[in-house]
Amino acid sequence: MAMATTPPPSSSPGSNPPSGPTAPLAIGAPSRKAAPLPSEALEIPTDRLHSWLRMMMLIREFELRCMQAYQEKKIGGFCHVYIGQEAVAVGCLEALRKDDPVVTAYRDHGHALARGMTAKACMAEMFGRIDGCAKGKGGSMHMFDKANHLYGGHGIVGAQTPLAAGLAFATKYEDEVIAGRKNSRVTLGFLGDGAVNQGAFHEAMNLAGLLDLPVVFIVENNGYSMGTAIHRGTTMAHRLVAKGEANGLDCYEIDGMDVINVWLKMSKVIEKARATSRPAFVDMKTYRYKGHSMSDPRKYRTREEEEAWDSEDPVGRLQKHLKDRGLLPGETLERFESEVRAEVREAVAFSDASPLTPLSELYHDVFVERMGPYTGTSLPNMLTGKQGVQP
Amino acid sequence: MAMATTPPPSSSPGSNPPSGPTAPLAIGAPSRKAAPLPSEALEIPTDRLHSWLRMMMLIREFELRCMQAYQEKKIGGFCHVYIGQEAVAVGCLEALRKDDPVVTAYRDHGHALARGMTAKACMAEMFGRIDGCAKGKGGSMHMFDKANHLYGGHGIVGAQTPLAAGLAFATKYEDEVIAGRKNSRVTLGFLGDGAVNQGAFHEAMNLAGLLDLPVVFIVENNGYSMGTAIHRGTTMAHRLVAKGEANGLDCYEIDGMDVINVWLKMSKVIEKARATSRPAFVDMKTYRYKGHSMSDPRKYRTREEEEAWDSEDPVGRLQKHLKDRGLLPGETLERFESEVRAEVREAVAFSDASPLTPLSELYHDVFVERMGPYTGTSLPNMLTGKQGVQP
Amino acid sequence: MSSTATETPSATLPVPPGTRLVEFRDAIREAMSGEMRRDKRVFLLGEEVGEYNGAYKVSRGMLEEFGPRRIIDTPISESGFAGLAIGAAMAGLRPICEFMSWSFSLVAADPILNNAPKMLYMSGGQFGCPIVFRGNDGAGGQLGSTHSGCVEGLYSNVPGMKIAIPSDPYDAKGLMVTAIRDDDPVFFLESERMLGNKGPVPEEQYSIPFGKAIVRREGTDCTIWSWGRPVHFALEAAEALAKEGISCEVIDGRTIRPLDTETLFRSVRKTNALVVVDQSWPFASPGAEVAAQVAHRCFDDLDHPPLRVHSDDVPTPYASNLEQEYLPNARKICEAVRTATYRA
Amino acid sequence: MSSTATETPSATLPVPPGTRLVEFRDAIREAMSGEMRRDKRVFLLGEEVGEYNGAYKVSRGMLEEFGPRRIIDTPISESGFAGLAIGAAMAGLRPICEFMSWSFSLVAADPILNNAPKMLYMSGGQFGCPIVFRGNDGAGGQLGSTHSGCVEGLYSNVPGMKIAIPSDPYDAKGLMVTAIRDDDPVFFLESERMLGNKGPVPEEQYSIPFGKAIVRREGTDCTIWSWGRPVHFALEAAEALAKEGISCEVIDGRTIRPLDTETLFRSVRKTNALVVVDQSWPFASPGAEVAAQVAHRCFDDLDHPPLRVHSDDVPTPYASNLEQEYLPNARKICEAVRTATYRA
Ligand SMILES: Cc1ncc(C[n+]2csc(CCOP(=O)(O)OP(=O)(O)O)c2C)c(N)n1
Ligand SMILES: Cc1ncc(C[n+]2csc(CCOP(=O)(O)OP(=O)(O)O)c2C)c(N)n1
Ligand SMILES: [Mg+2]
Ligand SMILES: [Mg+2]
Repeated sequence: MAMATTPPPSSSPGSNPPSGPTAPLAIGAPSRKAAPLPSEALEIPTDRLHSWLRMMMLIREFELRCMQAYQEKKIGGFCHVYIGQEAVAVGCLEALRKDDPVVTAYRDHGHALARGMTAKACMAEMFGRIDGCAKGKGGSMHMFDKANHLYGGHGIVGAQTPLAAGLAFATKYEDEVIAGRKNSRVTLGFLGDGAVNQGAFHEAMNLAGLLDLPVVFIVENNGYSMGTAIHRGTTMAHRLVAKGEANGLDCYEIDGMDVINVWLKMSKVIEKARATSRPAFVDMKTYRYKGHSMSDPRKYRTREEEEAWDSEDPVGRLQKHLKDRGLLPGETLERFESEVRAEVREAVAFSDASPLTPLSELYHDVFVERMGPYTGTSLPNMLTGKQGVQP
Repeated sequence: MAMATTPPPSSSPGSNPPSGPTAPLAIGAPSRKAAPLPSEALEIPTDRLHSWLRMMMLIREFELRCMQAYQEKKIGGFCHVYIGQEAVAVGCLEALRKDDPVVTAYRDHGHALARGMTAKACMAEMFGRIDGCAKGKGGSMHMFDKANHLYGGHGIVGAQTPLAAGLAFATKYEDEVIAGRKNSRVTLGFLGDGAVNQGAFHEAMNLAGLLDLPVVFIVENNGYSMGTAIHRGTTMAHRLVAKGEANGLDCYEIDGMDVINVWLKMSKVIEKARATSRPAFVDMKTYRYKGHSMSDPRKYRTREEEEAWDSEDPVGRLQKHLKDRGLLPGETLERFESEVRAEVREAVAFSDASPLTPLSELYHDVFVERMGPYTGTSLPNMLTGKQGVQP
Repeated sequence: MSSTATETPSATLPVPPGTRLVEFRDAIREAMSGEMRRDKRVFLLGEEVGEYNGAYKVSRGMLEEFGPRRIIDTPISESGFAGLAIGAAMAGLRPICEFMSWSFSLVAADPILNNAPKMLYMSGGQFGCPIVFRGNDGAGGQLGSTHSGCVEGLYSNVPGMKIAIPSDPYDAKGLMVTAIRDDDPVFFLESERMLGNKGPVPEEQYSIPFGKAIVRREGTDCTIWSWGRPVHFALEAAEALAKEGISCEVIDGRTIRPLDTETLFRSVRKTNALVVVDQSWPFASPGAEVAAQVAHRCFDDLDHPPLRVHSDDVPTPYASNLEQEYLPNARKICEAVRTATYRA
Repeated sequence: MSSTATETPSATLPVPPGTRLVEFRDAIREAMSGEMRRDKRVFLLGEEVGEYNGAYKVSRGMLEEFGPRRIIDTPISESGFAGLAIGAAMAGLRPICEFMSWSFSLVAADPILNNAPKMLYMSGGQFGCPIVFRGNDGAGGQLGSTHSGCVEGLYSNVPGMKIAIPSDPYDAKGLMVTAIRDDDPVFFLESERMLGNKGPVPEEQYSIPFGKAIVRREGTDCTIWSWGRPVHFALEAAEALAKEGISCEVIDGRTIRPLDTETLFRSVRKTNALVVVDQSWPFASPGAEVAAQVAHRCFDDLDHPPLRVHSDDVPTPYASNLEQEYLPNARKICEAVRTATYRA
């Protein structure tokens, strides 16, 4: 007849003040104490570290040019840049095998590039051109890349988390049920901290736990969902792992501003999931340096807070680390800088030059079996489901 | 750079065996060790205990007659009886004030009766008669009773849990925002253990936690959702309170087979919620003695398991408690027996005699503003939204 | 093996002795089991589909044959397991995802409507979703307001998926085979009210093409177009009307999307009158679509405007008498046909 | 104060100098704030409605005026907060529940479709749901497949609720006031594309009755029926067609449910032709409903069958050129009207 009472911590986390004016509730400065990197860090080959740096710089440059192209109205719709979070995508995806599935939310350019999509295909997609990864039909929020096992880019908050469970289910099923060998692949499912509040994520975690799915849910905890500081929208924000623990998942908190740290930790998390075929939950602490999307003046946080996070810049941190170890000569850094600038410039030029997606594409890809060409009429010519037939 | 690893208990809870035949996974015998009731139990007036016993007996008798009426096809649709769980509704609702809102799932006859609905109104509803609590339009799963602050009876698993949060929001808002006084009411939201797997419940808990809502979520943990033993459908089934803790709720495990225990514990839980205006989560251990609905042969559990729970019968337990204390003379028990039998018999006779709901009711209650009488045509006469107008 | 419309035994034809008669629920299972034997990528998931043998016993015995890796009992998490199935389909598996009732699919509306049918499109053709969602649809069993939805009324508005809705065991098997083999998302609507119906069903797997309606009864005075369970009400009405000298052509659409407008228009051009019988609510329904398309394409052939018989435009009542009146039924169909043929 | 249809300034009328011009978004807010001042039971909840002033700035300044107890920022939990709002409405409050986009309401489809509109019915009249769900609906801003839904295509099938869809600031305010005062669930559809549009709006609260369409332009050759944003495309088309000598009567339905069939039929009986312009997908849409009803009730008055202009029957593309072609537009409307009036 046990009565297990678990009162919440005295200042009940995330509960709004019952009345009175809302003071801006900032997530505050980074709580991380710069702990020394473990000795394993020193074993990572320099060219590997260089490739990470170059990729992070590429993403940064790419995103800056996206913002510019958005101002120039070359990119439309919603556009969410990844600046500040580069170490997460790069560190996580570098710890992955090439055929491990990846799925993420709408803030997806960084994942696409780190997963191997060309800057050209990614940029042309946002320019609405035929050479975009999805022929200009998906847009910024829907980066898909089959060759690189990237299953999107999903716009509905949280909706990708059951998909992640499904991808893990599929690889395991393919290995164990169809091929009769041990599961070999791990799925990474990225989500924002705001997505933790979607019921679908809890269902996905429960399913992953029940079915022993090799999936790692990575909460890219940048402290905000749009203008909502995490503790204003999420209970237990000070210990987000409680959400994973409630489903029996392996839970981790990881500093996501240091790519070496991310890679080291995630390598272990991923390999454990691969070996045990058990799901995991990662509270990946990071920060979004820019606004939520292109139209966000960031009034919900202070300049001081933003400045405090500046010193955490993942690109700068890796550069400093390499410089401190004498592994980044000035000319190497300059080469990277000019290379990524050129690569992104070419991506923009390529996208400018790429043809507009032809109107005939409007009617393609609705079904695997094509529905016939665009007929130029507004009458419901698709309703019969036949090859371009007009009754 | 802390790495909080929380590995799940070695036999990962609720995870299905990765392959091989599924052995029937039973929830097993009641784990409760018969702990002595606290001395407070002795302070409860005898007539109060008698009224609880009588109510539990009434529910039991009512449900048995429902089963019979269902066989006789007087009741249609789905019908879920409450036999075995009587102590939960009676103990919880007796700990509540009359104007505290209550909302529950589809296994709702017990809550309706314990909340004050007459057996007549409840039975007539299932008979599809005009004297039913919802004029025969709701049925077994949708018992509503405005006078008794019962907000349904809801058929979609988990859907009532955000409603519970909303009811708590409303009472608090009424008190604090409109009337300018301290919150005075607590909402009880009942759900089954299977409903814990619905994302909506997690959203409801998170909202309740954030908004400091005076709501108590009572998981009537009878070990099964239909044929699914709890650990087959729910991670952390051995420590369900983890789900509440993940949202910073006050969490409790309560033996729900003993009405005195339920009342004592729930009185405290409810009064704490009233005083602090904080939500709570209760893992209320109980057992459903009959099948899920009328067509369930219960092949998913063993006779031994069922028998082990027989001795926990909440009606029998209270009778024994009273007898042991010399508070239940044979004639009192007999009187209760004949009273509840008569009451239910009358409810059946009343329902048999109550007129079928007239066809005109088909078109009423669609909108608060009536839509006019039934016109006897199948043409879409409602589409204009006007008073029975046919263009 | 594929079967054309004309080979299909009609519900009204006498069954030759020795014909293999199979229950609707078993016909669905035969299709699923047959496909699972043929293709290891196919699996079934849903609430109570395994150990419990399915809430409506459609999957009875499948756990025994295929084991728990391919017959997967899920928690009550429609949004989660439908999304899981979609992810699995993107990765190349071919899930059959059971909703115990389509009414419960509303909690999974986002994955099934805003995700699966758009995946191919928004990925520019890269990721299809070969998935079948199936379960009980429609009212009739006194299940009350929240359990009686006809989701075709809501969901058929959405492009990118197909909707099959069989009216007899033969079609149930053939359409389910097609659904599982289809490379796109298919919504397969079963009626719990018909699961016990028996009909002739060949033992082998066969497929019935989508978008091919079947004439259940030939006639000359009025076309009655329907799908699923109300086809039987239409046949009942046609029988009664025949006695009044009104000859009805009853057509079973078999799929709502694609819609076989060819057969539809051909029949209306012959009979010059249409009554569409659709179990969903009237407003913006498949029935409205059929009426609007016929009005458009057969305008000069029509002697009377298309009429529609639906469930009434109110939430589903529990009480049996109200529910029976609420549903489309033979009486309402007869009234509509008499009006459409000016015999009212 | 209530205003009749004829008092309403039409979008095409010149605005007298000194007229108070208000943005669409501000008109909605004026209605909400006005009602919140009048009735303490009214409150607003949704994502980013408070501190952020609304994703589209509709609720700008409301937190300041009404405080955090009545302007409630919610987490991204549409199912949870819509359900919470419904519970609060059952208990007597009058919530305004914002979906940042109606596309996101799919994760809340169960509470908003299977619960709120049925509550009164299944409780036998005991518990109504006086609630307004509102937010951005429809495509046009290159938001891609998952963010561009026209939910009226899906949701209007459901009885028990009302759907208002204003096309200008005046109506936005008047219809919102009516929505908040209504005792039943109201779905209020705004177009993000129009939020910056300005128009004359009186300062005081006024209400526009539901189910009363408004004639935006009188004409004799063809009725163009529409709702919401496409009303402007229809007016653009009418202007162009006038130069060709085709006189169109453009009617703005204002609400989809209830549907003002009286005004609709009256106009069609005058013009003898109908083009309905509906931004949702064609299949089983409100446009199909209008076409079917007109075909039925005005059969003998029609010189040509009703025609429909919709968004194309495909998921919404991102690329701007595709999206513009996908949407109903003046060109498509002109083509349809020419066909309907035999001037093609
Ligand atoms: C179901 C749903 N609700 C609302 C939105 C609108 N929305 C888009 S992004 C966003 C914030 C998400 O924040 P978070 O998950 O923390 O990701 P971040 O933007 O920080 O990467 C919101 C509310 C949406 N896309 N889907
Ligand atoms: C969303 C949804 N999915 C499925 C169902 C079908 N269903 C009705 S009751 C039930 C089992 C619920 O079990 P539990 O919550 O433990 O309640 P209990 O029956 O034990 O009281 C299921 C699956 C439903 N009503 N709603
Ligand atoms: Mg975030
Ligand atoms: Mg249970």
